[in-house]
Amino acid sequence: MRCIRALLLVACALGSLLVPLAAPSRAQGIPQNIPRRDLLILENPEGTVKNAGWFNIWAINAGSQSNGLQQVALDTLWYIDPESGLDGVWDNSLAADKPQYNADFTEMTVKLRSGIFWSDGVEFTADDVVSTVTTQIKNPGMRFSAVLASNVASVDAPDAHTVVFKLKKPNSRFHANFTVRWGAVWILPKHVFDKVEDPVKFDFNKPISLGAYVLHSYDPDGKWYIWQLRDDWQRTTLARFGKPGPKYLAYVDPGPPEKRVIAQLNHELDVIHDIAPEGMFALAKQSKATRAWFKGFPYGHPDPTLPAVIFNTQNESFKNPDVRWALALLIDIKAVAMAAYRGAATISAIGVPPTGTHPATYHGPMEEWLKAFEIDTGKRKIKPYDPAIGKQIAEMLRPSMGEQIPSDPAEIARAFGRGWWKTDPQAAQELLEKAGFSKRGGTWVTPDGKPFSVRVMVEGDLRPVMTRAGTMIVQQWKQAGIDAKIDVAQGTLPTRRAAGDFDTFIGWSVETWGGHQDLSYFLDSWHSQFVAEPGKPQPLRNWQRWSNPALDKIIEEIRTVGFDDPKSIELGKEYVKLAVKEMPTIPLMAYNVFTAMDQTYWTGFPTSENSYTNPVPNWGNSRYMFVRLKPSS
Amino acid sequence: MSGYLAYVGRRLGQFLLVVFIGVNIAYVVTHASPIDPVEQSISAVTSFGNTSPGAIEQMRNSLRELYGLSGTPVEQYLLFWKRILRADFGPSMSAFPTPVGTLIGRALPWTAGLLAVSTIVAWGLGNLLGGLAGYYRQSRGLKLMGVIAMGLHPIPYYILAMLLLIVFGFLWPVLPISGGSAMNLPQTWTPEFVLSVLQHAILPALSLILIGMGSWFLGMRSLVSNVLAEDFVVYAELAGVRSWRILTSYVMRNALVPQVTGLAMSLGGIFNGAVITEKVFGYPGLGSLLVDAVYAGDYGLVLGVTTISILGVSIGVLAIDLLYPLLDPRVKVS
Amino acid sequence: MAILLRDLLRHSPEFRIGAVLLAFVLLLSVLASFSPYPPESVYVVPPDVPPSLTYWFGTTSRGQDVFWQLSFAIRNTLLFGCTVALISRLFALVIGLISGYKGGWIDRALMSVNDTFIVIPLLPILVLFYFVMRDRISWLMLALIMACFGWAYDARLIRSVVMSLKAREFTQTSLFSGMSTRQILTEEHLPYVMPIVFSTTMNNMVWSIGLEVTLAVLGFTDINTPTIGGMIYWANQHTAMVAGIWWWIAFPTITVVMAFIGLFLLALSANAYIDPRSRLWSVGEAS
Amino acid sequence: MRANVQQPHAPQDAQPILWVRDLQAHYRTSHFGVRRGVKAVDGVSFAVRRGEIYGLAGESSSGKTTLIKSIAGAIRPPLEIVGGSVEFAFLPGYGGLHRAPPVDVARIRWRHLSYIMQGSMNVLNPVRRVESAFVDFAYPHIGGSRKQFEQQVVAHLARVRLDPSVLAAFPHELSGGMRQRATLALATICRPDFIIADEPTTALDVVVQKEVLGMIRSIQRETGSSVLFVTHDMGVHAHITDRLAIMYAGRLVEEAATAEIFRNPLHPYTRHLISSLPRIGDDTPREGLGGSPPNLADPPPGCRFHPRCPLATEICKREVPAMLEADTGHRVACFAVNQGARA
Repeated sequence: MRCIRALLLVACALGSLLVPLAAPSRAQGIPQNIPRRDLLILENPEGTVKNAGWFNIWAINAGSQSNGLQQVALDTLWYIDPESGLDGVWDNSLAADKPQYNADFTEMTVKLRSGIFWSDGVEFTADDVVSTVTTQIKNPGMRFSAVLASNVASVDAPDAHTVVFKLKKPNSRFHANFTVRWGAVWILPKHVFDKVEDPVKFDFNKPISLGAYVLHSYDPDGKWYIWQLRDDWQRTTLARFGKPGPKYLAYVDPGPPEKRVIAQLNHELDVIHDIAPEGMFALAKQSKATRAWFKGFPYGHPDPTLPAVIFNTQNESFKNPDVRWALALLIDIKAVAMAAYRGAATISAIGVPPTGTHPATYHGPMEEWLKAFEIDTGKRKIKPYDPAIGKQIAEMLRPSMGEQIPSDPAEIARAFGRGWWKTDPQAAQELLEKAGFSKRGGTWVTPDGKPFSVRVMVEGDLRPVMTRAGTMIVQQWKQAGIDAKIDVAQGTLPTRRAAGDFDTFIGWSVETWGGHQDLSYFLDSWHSQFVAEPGKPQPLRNWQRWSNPALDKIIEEIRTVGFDDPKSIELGKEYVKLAVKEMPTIPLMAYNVFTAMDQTYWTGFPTSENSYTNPVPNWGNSRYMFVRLKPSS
Repeated sequence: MSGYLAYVGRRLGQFLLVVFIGVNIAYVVTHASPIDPVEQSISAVTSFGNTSPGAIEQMRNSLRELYGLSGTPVEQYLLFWKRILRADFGPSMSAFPTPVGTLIGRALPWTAGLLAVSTIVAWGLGNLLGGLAGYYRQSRGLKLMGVIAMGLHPIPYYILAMLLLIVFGFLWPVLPISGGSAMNLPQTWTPEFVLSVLQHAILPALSLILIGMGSWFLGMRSLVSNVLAEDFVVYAELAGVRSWRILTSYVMRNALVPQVTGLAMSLGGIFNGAVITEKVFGYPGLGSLLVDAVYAGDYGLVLGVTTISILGVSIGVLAIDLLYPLLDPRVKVS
Repeated sequence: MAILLRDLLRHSPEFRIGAVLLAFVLLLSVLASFSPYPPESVYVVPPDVPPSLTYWFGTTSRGQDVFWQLSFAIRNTLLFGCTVALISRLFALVIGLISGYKGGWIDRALMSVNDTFIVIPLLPILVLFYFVMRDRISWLMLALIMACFGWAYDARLIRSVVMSLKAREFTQTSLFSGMSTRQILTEEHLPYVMPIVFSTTMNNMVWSIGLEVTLAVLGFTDINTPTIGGMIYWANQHTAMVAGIWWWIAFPTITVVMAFIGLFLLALSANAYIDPRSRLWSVGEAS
Repeated sequence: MRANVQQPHAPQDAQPILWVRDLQAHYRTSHFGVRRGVKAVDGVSFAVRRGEIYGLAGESSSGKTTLIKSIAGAIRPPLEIVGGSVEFAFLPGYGGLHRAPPVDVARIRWRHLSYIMQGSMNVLNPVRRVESAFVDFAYPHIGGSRKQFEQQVVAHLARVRLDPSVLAAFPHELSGGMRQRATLALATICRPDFIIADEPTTALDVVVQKEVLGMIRSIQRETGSSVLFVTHDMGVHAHITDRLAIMYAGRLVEEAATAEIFRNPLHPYTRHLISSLPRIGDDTPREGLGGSPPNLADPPPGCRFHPRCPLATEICKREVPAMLEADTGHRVACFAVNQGARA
């Protein structure tokens, strides 16, 4: 009797909680009042945007970039596609043509398209480009201020559709600043910013678009942004490729990986930016409609980014290339690929990502050289390259993955990579001994008698795959008698990376255009002129702080040849050979991004068979995807 | 009465002291952080884009200037207090130039709403059921409740939240699993919006209540069994006072005194936010704001949130001390 | 002692269930010493195998045997929780008793310190501490920090109980009969305070282990040492919940719940045995 | 001393209001394997008449408290009524409160049967004002408007010489005497037919004790209630009770008008109790009683007093003496006395 009363009470309390349930609440994860068939929902990997109402992308780090702003609302002169592109890799966007340099690369002339309009009806002209440069130079607190100020002596618009940049010093790659690889210097609306007192403190809300979409609405709490196709979309650069399919785009924060999977299974998230390999497998298994870059294993899109073991070469232990080589030879890349990506990795032995056009330009042609490459262990000469490792990974996976694993050698090379360094503990031992290290009671000791300890810094759950690779490598080094330890830096990684406060870390100092063979995108920053003193902050991207006179020579030569000059490929190969000999970083594999696309509402996503662009939705380049998307019938 | 006033005065002094020390510790600790906000900003800007290394140093300097990090430590400390006393936390660095106050102002109502309601409901339900369970010891239903409370209590919150999410968002998808209200619904006080907010709050609140109820339940149950043996309870029973009356006015009223203390502190503590709830349910709030700020090395924002939290908890503690003599008249104030 | 245990075992069903649960958990944690695999090694067994006769609790996506991982994890986690609870209980008891009994400026001074510990938000401090200590942070160190922050709340609770005890007649009687403060506190007040200490110990352990899991979920954990939080961290990294590797999450959770229910029942029956008042109840329930 | 003994106030022939017949109340514990049965009340029979103050005396742990708990129906495990019956005139037919329907019990509590508890310190809810106790305890029985009730309470408090301001006070703010008078007022405000008073004056100092006793007496006279007055203090019994029963180790050993008991104690135990009362001008050393009260878990066979009894014979060790009337209204359970009486 009493017990019944008590239970009744509980029931009432719980019942009152659940009253709002009475309302039908299916499909809560999608925007209200917008027909689903007109809407594409994409993940913005920035997560929740703190400063949701801030659209001034030209201020440093004030608001979101990839909430749709850079993908669909802004535009700039050129795009280079990391894949093959809709109409070739190079796309003249706001520019009518490729950049025209003078002979000594001190002047760049740009011809602009006409008939392109801002979403408020104002025509885009050369003045906008000039203003983009001058406004930022004037305000040091703006994002591209420093880079423009250090390059541009003056910028003029001789007519409404021509811009002439006069450069402070020769720079054959100046146009790269206005060329989208993920992002670039976006063109700002002069007619808006001219009226603003302090452009650093201006929120640009509501934003005026130059791209095909305008802001429809956004969450003041920063969890979603909805963009709407412009009525005058034909007056934008994207119109050359046809009408974009989705009338509305929603860039949302779908939460932790589990929720992303659930959201896609509920068909409430069309494009997942990235998830753990296991999440991808689960999606592939549970949803017929889900498609990734590769139809089957290894699914993920290889970004033109090269995760590697990056040494702090200013650290006494890692100054000697023999030590770096020894550590490389202790790695079993197959186990690392398994641990990091469950095998769904595209390995690379050389310092160029195995993605886009690079395998054809570098990996393939250089394979013979790699096979012949020898290192001197002090006792003997060995040929460390094993061309069969990619194939071995494929074979390893075949029993469990079956049909999904390609059997065509070319396909295998494309999906899993070619060769890598054969694990060779003997050679590693000889190399370490050559470098003056010695083994005492099963553990290695440095030449000055201290235990050889290597900390491997990883970012933790911010980059799960890197963390997993790092723990595997630590295990392998430990087994060889090195005092290796994982060091989870979490959010401190950028600070520590810049400060050189690490032994080694798993990350990347190599990023390329992907669709274009030119390596200066990252290589220019490897010049010794930028290497900081120990203890001083290192500017990007030479985190290994490696300097080498031969490298400087290569870089200086690249600076003098044109962007499309075939000679730059030869110079690129020179760099690859030098980096193989010196091993300043141990290249591991491509950064495979598991972008999962749900074809329930939309089809025509970019895939490896139809590789017209990068599907990874935070890339500025992903805008090309929208013109190819068609509603599913 | 003047004794009580003197007590209030002394207690207020102690309150101010605690807040002052607390804020100072928070200041020192956040500034001891090895994360450099300038470096984090630069990394955020340049991690994808194409920036030449030569420009970084210049960017670094202008950011240092912009973020107000160029002064000496003493100047910065004084500036901090000058601002705090005007209830201004300065600009956030990771969302420059948006004021910290604006960011907190956005997140606070969500956090306060969700956590206050679920804390109070968990407290009320937990105590009521715990009280019943302590009083009606033979009831099978309440014994079962005890077992459930014991079992729910130690489940790691994250797991419970995820389970709820999978059950109500996937296996039986009847409840929204993300956000504070439906997408594309203007945040104005329309019935539609209010309903949406309530719907979105169900799962996060339920998870917090299920986890939170356990300790109140178990605490109350044991407190009640202590009180039951007291003479005044036996006497009231002999006097034929109705058992409901005995349970509420005699047993619970006495057992509640320490529980009220706990409630006040829990309510003060809600300003810390609930990071995991916010993370799992994508609920807006202070918790993720705080963790993001720590990541970004955004001292201003960290200090803003911690100061609010310090104030919240201190007020909770102060309230207990001032109310305690009223709750338990036996306690002398002096 | 042996007789006491025998009596408890024979006649208190709570104690029996609690003892069985806890014995299982303890056995599991003791087994850690006999694990065939070192705790941090990965890919030592085939990954993602569901529970079977070979792998009782299945294997993780990292190629670890869940059973052996769990045995390390539960050992470390229990040690962690006990350490935090023990140290913080000591602080809480001493400060709560003295502050509540003595009153006056001692109370005010102690409560100022106490309140400062209460008001400082713990999570950012732990995160920043993690950033400073990096990989030198061990579970013992984390336990010490958390113990430093885990006592204040309960010290206040104990203080309030002592304050109302102080107003009761028996305190006055003891005072007049010439007992010293220490005697009054330990002989007269402590018995009343002990049940609170017991129940706060449970809460404190739940709190500290919960916080360890929270830190792990946020990624601030020593991923080299397996703990319950560490297991959940790695399971998360491999999206085990949606990938269908439920055993990676379920067994650690069940074990934690078992450990706590076990502890709880033991404390309950021990309390009943010690406290003569609750004797009457236990009989009432039996009849 | 004997002059102190009050003359019986109630008419000798008044109808009983309470019959206790062969009441057996045992504590049965089974605590962690140790089974124990304590025969705290073992076959007690007596009756209380209307309008009289019936005293119950005995050492501590003689079973007095258990007896009145059983009578008051405050039966919680491990206490169990094993046999016998308790019958109130105002609740006939059930044989004890513990057997009556809860609704009926609730109806008679405080209206017909009230209780003054031992140790006034903790009998009032410490966190509520005294007034609330009156409201909770008495208002449901008295009814009427709240205002009338308040007036009635104030008037009643005046009888125990308490200022109405105590109503607004918390229990801990009152002195021991005030608190006891407040509980006295609380127990008597409904003019109950029967009041159980369990050591109501024990914790008070002598002056206050006397005052309170006086009040109990005067209120009892005014309301015509019956009182079951329990204390170990023979002096108090002499002062207030009309009839007196002596309890030893769970059984009654003697019962008579109070004056009769003091004048002519028959049972050796009663004699011992009375002889150990202090007397003015008497310096003769008290002869002590050897031994100590028996363990009720394992009481001696036969007469429970026999191990300590100076008159014990063989029969005392084997058989239980019955309560027999030795004189009109004077019952005693002792082989030696009863034989003598018969002889």
